[in-house]
Order: sequence, then C-alpha cells, then structure tokens
Amino acid sequence: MASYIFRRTLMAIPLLLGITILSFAIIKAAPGGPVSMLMDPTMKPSDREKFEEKYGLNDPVHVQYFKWLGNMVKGDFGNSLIKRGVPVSELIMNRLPNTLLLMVVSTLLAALIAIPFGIYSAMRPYSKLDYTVTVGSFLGIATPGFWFGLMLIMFFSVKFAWFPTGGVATLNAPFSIWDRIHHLILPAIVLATADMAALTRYTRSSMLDVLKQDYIRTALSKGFKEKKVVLKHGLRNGMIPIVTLFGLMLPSFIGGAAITEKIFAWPGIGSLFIDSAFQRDYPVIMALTVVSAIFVVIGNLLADILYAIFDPRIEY
Amino acid sequence: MTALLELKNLKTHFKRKKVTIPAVDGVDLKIHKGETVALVGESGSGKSITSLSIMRLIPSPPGEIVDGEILFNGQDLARLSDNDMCKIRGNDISMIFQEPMTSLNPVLTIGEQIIEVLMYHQKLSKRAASLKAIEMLETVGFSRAKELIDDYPHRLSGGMRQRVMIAIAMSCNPKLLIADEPTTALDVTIQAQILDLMKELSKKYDTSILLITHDLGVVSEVADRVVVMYCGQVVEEASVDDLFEEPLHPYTIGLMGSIPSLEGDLDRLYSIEGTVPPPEHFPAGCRFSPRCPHAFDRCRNEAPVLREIGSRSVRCFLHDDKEATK
Amino acid sequence: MNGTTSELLKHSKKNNDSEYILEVKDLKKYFPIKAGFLQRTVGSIKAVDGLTFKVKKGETIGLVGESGCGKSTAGRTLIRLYEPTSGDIIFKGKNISKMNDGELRRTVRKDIQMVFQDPYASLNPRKTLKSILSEPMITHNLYSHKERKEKIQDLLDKVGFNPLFINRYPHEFSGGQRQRIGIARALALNPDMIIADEPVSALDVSIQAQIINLMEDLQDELDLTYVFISHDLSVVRHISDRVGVMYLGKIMEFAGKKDLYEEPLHPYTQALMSAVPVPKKKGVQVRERIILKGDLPSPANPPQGCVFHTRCPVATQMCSEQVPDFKEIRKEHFVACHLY
Amino acid sequence: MSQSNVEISQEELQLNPHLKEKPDTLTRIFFRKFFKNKLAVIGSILLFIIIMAAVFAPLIAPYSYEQQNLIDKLKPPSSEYWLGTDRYGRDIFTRLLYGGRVSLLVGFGAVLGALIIGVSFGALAGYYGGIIDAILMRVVDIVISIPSFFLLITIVTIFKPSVGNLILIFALTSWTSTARLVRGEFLTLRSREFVLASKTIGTKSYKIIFSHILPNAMGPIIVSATLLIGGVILAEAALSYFGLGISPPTPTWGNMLQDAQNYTVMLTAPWYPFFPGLLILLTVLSFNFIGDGLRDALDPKSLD
Amino acid sequence: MKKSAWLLISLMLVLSMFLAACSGGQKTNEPAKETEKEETPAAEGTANDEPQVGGDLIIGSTGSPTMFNPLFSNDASSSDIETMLYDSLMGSDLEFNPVTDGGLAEKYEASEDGLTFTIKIVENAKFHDGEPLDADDVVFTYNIPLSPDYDGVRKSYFENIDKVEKIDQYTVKFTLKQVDAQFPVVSLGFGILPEHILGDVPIADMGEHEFNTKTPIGSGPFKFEEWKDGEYVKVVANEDYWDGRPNLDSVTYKIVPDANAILAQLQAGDIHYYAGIAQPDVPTVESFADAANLRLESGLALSYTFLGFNQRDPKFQDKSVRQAITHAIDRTAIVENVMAGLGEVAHVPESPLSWAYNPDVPKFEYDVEKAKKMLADAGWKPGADGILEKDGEKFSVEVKTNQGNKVREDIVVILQQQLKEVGIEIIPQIVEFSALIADIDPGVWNFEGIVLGWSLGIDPDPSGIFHTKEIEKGLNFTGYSNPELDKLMDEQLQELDKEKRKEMIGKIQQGLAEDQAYTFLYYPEEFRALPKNLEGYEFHAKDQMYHIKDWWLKTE
Repeated sequence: MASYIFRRTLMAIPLLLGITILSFAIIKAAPGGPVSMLMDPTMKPSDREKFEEKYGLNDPVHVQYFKWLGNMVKGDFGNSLIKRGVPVSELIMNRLPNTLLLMVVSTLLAALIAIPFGIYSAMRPYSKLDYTVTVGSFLGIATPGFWFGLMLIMFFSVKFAWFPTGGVATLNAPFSIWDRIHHLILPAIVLATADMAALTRYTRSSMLDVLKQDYIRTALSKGFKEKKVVLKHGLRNGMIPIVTLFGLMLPSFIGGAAITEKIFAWPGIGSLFIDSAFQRDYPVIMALTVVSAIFVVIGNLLADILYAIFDPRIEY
Repeated sequence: MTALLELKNLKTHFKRKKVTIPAVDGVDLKIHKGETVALVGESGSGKSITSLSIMRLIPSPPGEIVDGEILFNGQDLARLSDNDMCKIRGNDISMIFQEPMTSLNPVLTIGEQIIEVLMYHQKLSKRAASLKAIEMLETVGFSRAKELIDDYPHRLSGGMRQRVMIAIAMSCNPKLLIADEPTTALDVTIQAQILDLMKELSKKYDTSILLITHDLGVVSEVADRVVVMYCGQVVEEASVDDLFEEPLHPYTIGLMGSIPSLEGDLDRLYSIEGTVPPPEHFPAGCRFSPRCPHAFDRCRNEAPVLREIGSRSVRCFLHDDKEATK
Repeated sequence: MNGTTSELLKHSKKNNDSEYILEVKDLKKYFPIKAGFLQRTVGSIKAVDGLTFKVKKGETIGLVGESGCGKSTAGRTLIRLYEPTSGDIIFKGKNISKMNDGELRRTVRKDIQMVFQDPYASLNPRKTLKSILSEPMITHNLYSHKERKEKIQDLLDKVGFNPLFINRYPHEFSGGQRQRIGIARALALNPDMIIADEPVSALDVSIQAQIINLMEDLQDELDLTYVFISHDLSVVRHISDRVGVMYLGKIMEFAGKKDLYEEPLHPYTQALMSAVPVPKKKGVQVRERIILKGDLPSPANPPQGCVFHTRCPVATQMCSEQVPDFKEIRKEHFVACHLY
Repeated sequence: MSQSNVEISQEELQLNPHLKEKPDTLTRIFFRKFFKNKLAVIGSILLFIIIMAAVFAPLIAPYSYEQQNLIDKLKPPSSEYWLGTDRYGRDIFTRLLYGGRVSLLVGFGAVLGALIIGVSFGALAGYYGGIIDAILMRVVDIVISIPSFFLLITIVTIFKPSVGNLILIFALTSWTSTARLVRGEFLTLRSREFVLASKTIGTKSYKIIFSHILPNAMGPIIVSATLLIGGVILAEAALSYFGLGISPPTPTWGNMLQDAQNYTVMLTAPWYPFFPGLLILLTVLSFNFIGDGLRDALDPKSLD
Repeated sequence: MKKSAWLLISLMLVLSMFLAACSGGQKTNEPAKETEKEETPAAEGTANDEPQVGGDLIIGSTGSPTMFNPLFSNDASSSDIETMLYDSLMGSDLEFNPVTDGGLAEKYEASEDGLTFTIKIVENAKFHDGEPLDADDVVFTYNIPLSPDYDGVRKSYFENIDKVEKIDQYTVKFTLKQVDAQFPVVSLGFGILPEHILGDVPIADMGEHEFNTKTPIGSGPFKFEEWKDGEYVKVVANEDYWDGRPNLDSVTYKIVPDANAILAQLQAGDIHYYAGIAQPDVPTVESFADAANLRLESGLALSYTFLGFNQRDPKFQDKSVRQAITHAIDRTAIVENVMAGLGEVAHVPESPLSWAYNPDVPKFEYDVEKAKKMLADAGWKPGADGILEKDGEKFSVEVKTNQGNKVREDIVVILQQQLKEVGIEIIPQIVEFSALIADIDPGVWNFEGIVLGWSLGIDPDPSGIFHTKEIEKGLNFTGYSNPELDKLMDEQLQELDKEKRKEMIGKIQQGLAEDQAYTFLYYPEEFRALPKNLEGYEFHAKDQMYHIKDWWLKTE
C-alpha cells in the first residue's frame, strides 16, 4: 500500500506540471495585471515598470513560469502581489480550514439525508416515495445556489432571525462550538442541497444495481429479513461507488463553494480564488491551482484507497 | 409415505401492466425425505420460478403466487407470514444458485457469511458459530478451513465458491436443499467434484434435494426421480431409470435425442423444431403442440392433463390409451 | 435426406484431399501483465503457449478444454483478432501471422470467418438483419445492390430463416435464431473456413441440436472447414473429425475423434472424459470416474514441467521438471505426456 | 392476424413465438419505454413548451425585449404586464421568452461543442487504448484538475462574454465528463462480439467506430448531454452572478436572475427574481427528467 | 501633476479598491462653496450630551484591506483602517480646509514663496508601543517615498519635495522644488511611521515588510488588534492617545463581499455602519432603518460619472457630434431612475463641492430634436434601419463599463435606449474590471465609448485628465486635445493667487463643457447608514471615518 501511494504520488508530478503550465498560460493570457489593480493611477509609467520589473512581470512568460516553478518546488509560493508581503501560503492556510469545515459539514449533511433516501428509493423503485425523492433531488440540482442562499438569509436570518446572516462566528464573542455550528448551518444547507441531489441519485442507482445481485438473493435465501439484507449485504456493496464519489468530490471543495462563501461572507478558499482572479494576483491564483490539483490527486488517491478498503477484491 | 414437500397446483404469475405472465402454471410436485428430485427443462420452462416460489423469493411485485399450495412438512408455505418464512429459509430449506462467482457477497469474509446463518437460525454464539463454520468448510472439502473463514470470496475459484455455498446451505442441516443449476457454470472436472459432494452430503445428512438443471447427464447421475417441465407445466414425471429407459412425452424424447453422445456415433442429432415460447405467448391446447411432431388437432385445441401411468405421469394425449390398459 | 450420402461424401473428400488449408506452428499468444510505475510489463499471461496443428480442407477440427485453457484466445488469434506473440499461421499457403490490417483485409479476411458464442452480444442491436448481412459485402465491395439483396435472401434461406425478416432487429429473435443470423453473416463472403467459438454453449439443448445440424449441413453444402471450439466434449465429438484437447494454453492430445474418445491417452483427457455426466442408457456400463484434484492453475504462472502435473493422478517427479514433447504416439495421434 | 401485411405463416409464428407480426422497431421500443416514465413525459412536455416559446418569441412576445418604460418600473404582474416588469420597466414575460432563446442556445450549443470534443477524445482513447489513451486521458485529468469555475472566469475575461464565446467557453470546460464516459463505453464496446465480428470481416477502424460502437454508446452520451445542458444553463446563471455573463440588454435567464438579485428588488418586487428562477428550475428539471427517462429508454441491455 | 484624479469604480463593487483616496488625499485648502448637506438634527441636537465611553462599532465593507501602511497601500478599505491607526501631520475640516485639528501639527507655517513649510508637532504623541513620536519619525517617513528604492504607489505625492529637515525635536521643515498648491492638503496628510521599528528596514523591502500586515504601529487613536483575512479587522481604543482616548472601545471592520448580503446584515443588525449603499437601495435601507435602529446620513460625493468617447475615432473628433450626443441623453432621467434621484446632473469635471466649481458653463440640455439636427448637420443621416450613417459607416458604438457596478450597467442600458432615439446604436459591453483597466491603458485604448467615474481630489486641477501631454502616457485616455486649454492648464498651475486661479480654472471648465470632452453625467449623492445612537458623527465627503475618535454610542 505504501509503495502504491508513493507510485501514485510520483505519477501525479506530470499531472501537476501540466496543470500549472496550462494555468500559467491562461492567467498570463488574461488581459490586465496586478499592477493595474495595485497601482495608483497617478503613478508614472516608469514607476510601474520598476514595480513590474521587481516582480519579474515583464519577463517572457516561460521565464516567469520556470522561476515560479523553481520556487514552488522549494515550497515557496511567494508573496501576494496585492496583499504585498503576505505569504501566499499564509493566505491559503488562513482560509483553507474554513472551506474544509464548510465542505465537510455540507457533504456530511448531504450524505446523511441523501443516502437513506437513496436506499429507500432503491428498495421501492417507482413507488410514491421514490418519485418524491426523485423530484426533490432534481429540484435541488436545479436551484441556483446564489438565489437560494440569499433567500435563506432573507427569511431565516433577517426575517425570523434564527440564524446569523454570515461569517464563521459571532464577532467579538468568545469561541463557542454552538456559535460555530450556528453559523455553519445556512451555508451548509445551500451547499448540501446540490450535493444531496446528486448523492441521492447515485445512491439510488448504485443500490438498485446491488439489490439485483445474486448475493442479495443468497442472503434472502438464508432467511434474513429484507431490511437486514439491504443494510448488511446491500449497503456495503452499494457504498463502494458512493465512497469513491466522495474522493472525487474532494477537489470541488476548492472552488465549489465560491458563490456560497461570498454570499455568506465565509472567508474561504473559493472567495479568495475569485478575488485573486479578479485582481490578477498571480502567485495566489497559481498557488490555489496547485492546491486544487493536489486535492485532485489526493481525492483520486483517496477514492482508490477507500475503494480498496471497502472492496476486498481490490488489492495493491 | 407423506412427502417432505408437496406442490399442489402451484401457480406463480407475473403481472406487467395489464399482461399476466403465467411463468409457473399449475405445477404438482412431490419430494420425499432423502430423495433427490431433478426438475428438468429448458430456459423459460419455469423451473427456476418454481424453486424461487418454494423459497418465497419471487420478487413481488410483479411476481405473485396466485394459486396452489406449497406443503412443507404439512405446512403451507404459500400462506406463511413473512416472519415465519424467514425462520424456514436457510434453516429447513436452503438453496444454492447457479453462479458461484456472484452468489457470495464480495465484501464479507467467507466466515461471516456462514456464521451469520448459524447465529441467526441456530442461535449459536459467535464463537460456537465459527467453530461450526470451520467444521462445515472441512466437510465440504477445504483443508485450510481455519484460514479460509477470514478470506474473501474473490480469492476462491468458482468450484471452491460453490463448495462454500454448499457449506452455507448445509450448515443448519436443512431438510431440503434446492440446487438451482449448481454446476452449470462450472467446468466438467469441477462439476464432477461438486456433484459427488452433493450426493455425499445428502446421504450423510439425509437431506432431500431438489435439483434444477437442464443437463440430462447430470440428472441421470444424481437424481432419483425426474420431473420434466415445459412452459410452466410439468409434462412428465418418472423415476430416473424409467425416464431414461423409455421417455414418454414427445418433448422428453426430443430433449434426449438432441444431446450428442460421448459414446457411439450419431450422424444427425434429433432436433425439436422451433423455440420455447415466452410465457406471454404460450399456445392454446397442449403447449408443446406447435413443436411436436406427433401433434394432432386435439392437441391444438384441448389442454392435456398430467395423467398418472403407474408410478409415473405424463401430460400427453398420446398416452391416454396407455392409462386405460394399465 | 442427407444422412448417409453426406457421410459418404465427407469420407471420400477427406481421404482424397489431404491438402492442408491451415497450418499452425508453435503459435503463442501472451498477454502482458502491466504493473508498477510507468506500467512496465512485469509478466505475461500465457493464454496460448505453443499450438501446433494442421487443418485439412473440408474437415472439422475440434478444440476442447475447460475454461481458461486458452481455446478462445487460440481461435481469436487464428483469425487475427489478436496479434500472435510468436509462431506462424499459414492459411492457404500465406503466412498471415504478421500481416497488418490492410494486408489481412486484402488477402484473407474474406476467407476466414468467425461465429461467436453469445448470440446476444455478437449482433449489433442497432442494425437490421439486412445491414448486418450486407456489411461484409459492402466492406469488400462485392456485388451490385441487387445481387446483394439476392445474396441476403439466399443466405437467410440457407440458415432456415424467413427472408421476410430482413428489416427486423436482432432483439426480435430468440437466441437460436440469432445464432443462425451469426452463421449467415459468416457465410456472406463465401469463406473457406469458419472458426466457431462455443457456438452452441449459450443455447438451450433443443436449439443446440438445430444449430449443430445446420452447421453440418452447411459444411457439406459449401465445403467448409471448421475449427470448432467448445468445452462440451459430447458436442465436439459429434461434429469434429479430429480433436485437440487443450490445457493451460497447450495442446495435450490431438487425434482423430475415434482414437481420442475411445482410447484417450493423456491422463487429462481421460479425466475429462470420465467427468462428463452422461445420460444412463440401458446396458452401458457406468464408467469409473477420475476426479481431479483442485483447480486450474493460473495461466499467468503455469506450473513448471508438464503444466498438468499439479492435478495429474499419475504424475512423477519428471513431470514437474521436464516439459513433455508433443509426439505422435500412433498414426495421427499426438500426445504431450511423459507416460508415452 | 388477417390485417397483417407481412406474410408470416401461422406455422412459423407458432414455432417462433418470439416474433411479432409487426416488426418492433427500435424507435417504437424507445418511445414505448420512454412514455412509460411519467416524469420524463412531463419533462418533455414542459421543455417542448419552453423551447417553442423561445423559438416563437417574436410572435408571442407582447413587447420588445429592450423597450424600456421607466415609469412602469418593477410593476407587479397584471393584465398589462403578465409577469410584471423589471427595473427598467421592461416586460418580464417578453424578456423571459427572449432570454430562453439565449439560455437554451448557449446550453445546446455548448453541449454540442462539449460532445464533439468529448466524444472525439473519448472515442480515440477508448478505441485505441495504450499510449493514445494514456496521453488523452492525462489531458482530461489536467483540464478536470483546474477548478472549472476559475477556468470559466479566466476564459471569460480573455474572450469577453458573448453568446458565441459563452458557448465556446462552456464547451471547453465541460467536455471532460463526456470524454471519460465515452472512453468507458468504447472500452467495453470494442471487445463486444459484434465489434469483433465486424473486425473479422475486415471492416476499417473508422467504420467500426462510427457505425458500430458510437451508435451503441449514444444512449449514455445523450443522457449525459441532457444533464449537461441543465448544468450549462445553471453555470450561465452563476457566471452572471459574477457579472460575467452576457452583456445587457440581451436577456438571458441567468442575467435576469442576476439583475433581480438585489436586496431592494427581492424585498419590493419578489416576482422578478421568481420568474427567471422558476424557468431555470423548470428547464433544468425537465432536462433531468428527460435524461432520466432516456437512460432507461436507450439502455441497450433492455432491448434484448 | 496628476494627483487630482481618481478612478472611481464602484460603491458596491466587489473589489472596491479604488473607492476613495488614501488618508492623505482628502483635504483641501479652501472652504468649499457649498456645504449643502445639513447634519442630522439628532447629531446636532444631542451634541451637548456628554460623550459616553464604550461600545464596539461594526463597520461593513465589501472590499478587503490589503495592508496597513499608508505609503504602500492604495485601496479604500486599507485607508479606512489606516485613518484609525496613524496620525497625519495635518487634518481637514468638513470643507476640506487644512487644519491642525485632528493632525499631529500644533502649528504650521508656509513661507511667502510657498516653497517651505515649517511644522511644529505635538510633544506628547506616542506610538502604540509607547515610544514617543518626534521630528525624526516625520523625517524618516517622508524620506521613504523620496528614496529611489521606494516601490510603492504614492511616489507622485512627494515628487515636489526637495528635502525634509529636522529643525528640533518637534519641528520639521519641508522644502519644495517648486510651488505646489496641493502640498499641505495632500502630501501632509500621510500617516507617520515609527522610525524605531522601520528605520533599519531597507526601503526596497518595506512594501513587503511584516509591519504592514502583522504589527502595524502608529500613533493614532486606535491600536491594531487583529486582522482576519476575509473576515474582519479589529482595532481597539488607544488608551494613551495624546489627544485623549477615543470614545469607542473598539471598531470592527467587517468584510462582507456580497453587496446584497451586506444589506441583509445591516437589516439584521450584524453591521452597524455602512457607507457604500447604492443609490437604488437607499429607499430600501430607509424602509428598514427604523426597525434596525439605523439612520441615514448623506451628502454629495466628491466624484462624477461620465461617458467618454475614444476621440481617435474620427466621428468623435467632431465637437458637434459630442454635443449632440449630450443633447440626446436625458441625464435627469438617468439620475431619477438609476440613482433613485439621488444625485445631480453634471456639466463640468469638478464637483459642486469644490471652490473652483464654475456653474456658469455651456449646458447641453436634453433635446432630441436638436440632437438630431446637429447630427444631420454633421453629415449623419438615418439609414434604412433608422441608424445614422455617414459615408457608409454606421453610427454604432460599443460602450464599455466595468462588471460589478450595477449603476453603470444600468446607465449603459439606458443610454442604449436613449441614443436609439436619435439613431445611434449602442452596444453595451460589460467588462471585467482588470480587463477594462487594461483596455484604457496608454497605447492600448481598446474602447469606443466608456462609462466610468472619477473620484476627485481636493485640488481642482483638471490637467491630469484633459491636457494633451497626458494622452501618450497619462490618464487622458479619450485622447481629448485642445491647445488653448492646454495653455490655460499650464498657466493655472503656476498661479498662486487663488482667485485668479479660480477664474482660469473656470475658463477651462467652460472650454471642457463647450467641447464636451466627456459627456458629464452626474454627481452622485452618497448615503451612509449608521446606528441611530451614534453621536459625534459628521458627514465628510472624502472620509467615511472622519473624526472617528469622537464618535460615541449613546445608551438609554
């Protein structure tokens, strides 16, 4: 297993290179630059050039890339060009936990609701409940998140004042778990809605497949009741593709919550990404691309490992 | 002698939209204690549905036992509550299936899959159950049973998995074992091993076997009595010796003639024209009549009944007179 | 109608015509096992490991063996669906083992055809009978439109199919009927040889007989050569003239069917024969059954020496060390066993 | 049987009872199965209405989509303005009709583009395998690994949003799932026996790809395409949220919803965000229902 | 001399980096002509009450600060914080007069020739770490931007400084290279940095120094406590402030990137003070203000919004065409509809708040018929589709504006509608901000029409935007050129006499209006929501944190 992980990590290197080259090319192709965001318009062009020169923004793109790559390999993502002097790694590390917390909670929330519904749908396909779940999950897919988020704020935060309007915690208040949870609920619901829909569908079709399998019939022929058969024999098999899905969902943690983060003033990676893209803060964009690519790699690896854990047939 | 299992006019129908598909359409069958009965027929004859009906494992909806009785030790399984049926399944009646590769749960160890039955039906402790599981695995011929119980099915070959299936099925000393094409998916050399094992175990535990197969060779090796099904009905029933000596029903005759022999040369195989009709298109009259070389008008209009001729029975007008003579 | 006359014909043909249509020399097909970083080849599955036999024009060669013995791979390699790892396939004097797709298309594709096992998978579910049957002719640019139509009618007629069905799709037919379509497709190019890979094993017993009879009739009518691959010893016996018994990618025994079935020499063949359950017949003695131990070893890691020695009831020390030669013990009877 | 125009003898029917008198064409099977799925039928009807309304927008629309009437700003639904007016006093109903044209065009166009790229990648990778597969799939990995939203925003800033560019952009960012799907299908289909049969006949590769494999892979492709269209329509809305959608006054459902995403509007004229939101929802819902229905109806497994 | 102009981007922009000037750029020499905005009665009426100490004020912002060093940062959010952390030498009053009040200067003297300034600073000022602030710190601070190693953005503000000298421990003398009317207003408004901390830091590295983001230390009324990126910046009262402790205990500067969410937070009471209310949202805020315990303060913003054309395009070189376009635009309607009536129609590139504002300029009122006639006279005739044509060229203009600014998007849409009346086709093009800035970069000039705003400095010099010499590398991106006005613009900069200068600038404004260098659209009114019980608040057009030290929250 260890050697497998090592090999997989090695194999991720060309992938990371490809991603960074493509990203670098794309962001350099985008018009504008950090200078136009950073600079006072009263600045003389010569001073602008001086600044650009200092940060190597006038070098040929490939030179810039290799310089960046060289530093990146050394673990140095550089400093933000906008929040000058702040190491990019610090910017990211400040926000990453928030994003991860939000995504993990919303994913768990989604899973907790979606999986039982999916299982039930699969046990009674084409029943009324199945139809309800189907329609409900598609509704979740089809609801634009930014609209939904603002609606929730308007109703549950402003009108009923049940939940805070945004942020990760109450300002100027001592840390409390309950307070954090309280702040998590609405954004997690918005994010979970879309995931929930997809997860329900996946669970349903996966369980439908599983419940058709011969070993389910075997288990039934042993005299077990349907519920036990579904939960003991069906679920573990049905969860294999679902668990894999969680691994593959990991990368979406990076950019997937951008809109929700913005609406709920949730200081996460997604909104950092959007801001940096608008501000052409190249080091931050590149670092986030790398982080996201690493998440992809980890996600895939995790998917494989989880697969192996859940499915004894897979061995490394 | 009362039968261990007796099917009386069993009808299992499938309802799809407005169409009713009579997959099993009035089957009578008896299995005595210690006896091995082979249920023979081609695909679509309803033999598997019959076996699943006995186990009450017909997916419902759309399937449903619409008529008839399944008397097991005098108890009508068709009318048993789901709870009571659960107590019989795997305990008094157990079953093995055609595909050993897919019949075992791939994510549970072999031990778990045996132990769960023992704990459930025999109320054994986990420890006792695993000892018993090891014993069962040894009984079906595994020398490394102790290690095997912690192993997963995918490490075993098809033949080994079928042994495990047999071990699971036999673990509660069932009175009846239903084996649905247990060797069809196996290679001949392995098939021989499995058939031997089944024979041995049925003798050892005095278990009756309902063997479902399309392979007449297997039937002749294993069975005491043979029931031939065609289109959801029993067309002929006889002891193995009687049947192979003199098949009565034209379908049985055709079936036996179709099989190339390992000995002796045949220039040309006997073949039955046409194909087995799907259940929604069962013909009127005798269901075999369109394919029957001897069919006459009556066959096409009137459905023959299963008629006893001595110790055997047949569903064919050709043998009406024979009954009269006997 | 073609009972005795065809039998006579067959024999006379075989006796006079000893010309070989197909020669297979030491054919090997290994599938690489890839693993590790960079997916290097770390081993190989020796699916076919040195096949040598000759096929006479008009005869039927049976290849029999248990699953995993490489018989299907052999069939597919013979027709060049797979690139052989080594060895020669000489068909009608031309070595086709190294030809590329273009050369194959120009030379032999028309002359060797294949019939597949699964009648459900072997027909494209989205094509009508007509386009399934005309595809070979269109590919090879044969016949005019009208001729093609006639040819299709003729083909359907040959396989006993109502020509009215040409615009129907495969899903409307039963397994047996589909297998007839598969055979008709194989015949569309008037091939010399047909490789039939388990053509009847997916069919019901009564249908099996129909297809076997049909294949025999067609052989007589069209002077076809068959390589018939099956795990079913009885069927192979019925249809073949000569039979090869395969085990782990190698032929263990190869002989005329009478010799092979009545006097099998190789212990594996003997065990195989004895394992087949046969319907009891009055007066026939129940044979002594040889039950083999264990399962087939993995073709990725076949045993040293004689590949069968791990299960052989009469194996000696030598068997585990030395690979037995494939020798002609009697006339036209080849065996790979140290016993002989 | 008497009215049958195909002469199949009674006897033949008896012997081959699988046959029906009338050929059961694939189209008919498809429709039969599709119409069994109620949600799919509802989705089709809804979508048909929506598409027709968009296509015939100039005939149906009571106003011009860009005609402002600043006196009638944010009027509630009435007989004059069926669905009310927006912040410039433009008729929301009219703008929804025209907006549908753009949104659906972007959806269909982008998915068509994504299919072309995705199917080409997937087909080549799946059919040839080996090195080609490895290289193409690495490219797919790379594109997938770049967060799509970031990619979208960056590309939008380079290309500037217009209908054509949005189509291009969405196509460029959403083809990867199709490529993976098609590759998977090709991997299984290329070893199916009917493909092998075609090879033994000597059929050329391109013909095998296009005439044998692709038609059989179409089911999952079409299904994923319908789901993708819904995704693109939502993505257009999300892009509009960042103000990077199609420039006004051209209406799209996304930029209408975005325009209505204003605290004042949501408080004082809640119908304005409601209608474009509802249409996006209904359309995406319809596509999903249809996709679900197609999944069953196009499943070749259930043909046999 | 380009310091008068600021690109005003958006009040509700996600990245409101250009929102306002730095703390140094907000003062003016002279009282503004109009101070029309009355303070709310509440603020005035309760002024007698004793200020109460305590409380936390949560200020909302859509933008995130970048760093807290006035010499290196240039975004509005950062400068909001810097105002609280640092003291500058000079302060300003509501009419933008330079005053010592609110600044470190105790006394300030300008020489006759206007080339030297002597400033005496207070003696009891201390940095937050307890170190005293003296002349050395001032000299140190002003030498930073003078260094050739300086890579910050503020260089032009110090260009005219020849040298900065310490006279005694608390007196500093500035010597200028040439007369600079703006010097005391702008250049003396920068916060003073601690030499004892930054003295050893090479100036080239100062822009990235940790001080800016982790441990900013100034002498201002509030001390830096915490910056949580993307969440908030918190500052707490400086107990030892030389001018007395501020009334508020702390100020939390909360970042809420979504403009709608910020209103929701305002309504829910999660934000107390928000200065960026978009004009269309003002009625909404008013509607819930009472329930949310808020009140609104407003005043004219020191900025204007305009429609500019790329005058390298022959059709826009024709003055009468530009005038006709202005005639064709109903600016009142724009103010009414886009701004909810909260603004004034603009005629010149100067705010009515400025002393140099000249109301007596040619005005091109809304007159469609006149516009049509003028266009016809200029040779533009309606084509088959109603769109004007000349020499086969259609009068079709792509008008760009930046994404994220709803008001400007609305303007473009309305312009399209209005100009259609006279046969001019407008194609709106909403462009992402960075890309738009790149489009107007010197040498690029990739636009036909553009809707933007300038945030004005306090000095009324218009040459930075309209002088011919600013075309090539400066901010005159429309390429406007009028040699006569160029001359006037050069002259007024040398004029020390304010009245004469005002006259000259007035002439320039007349010329710019006559030429319609831009189509000036409007001067917006700015609205700020604040707690009902916030006392001591005064509306300063350029400084939303004006005298925050004196703010206090009245409890019942």
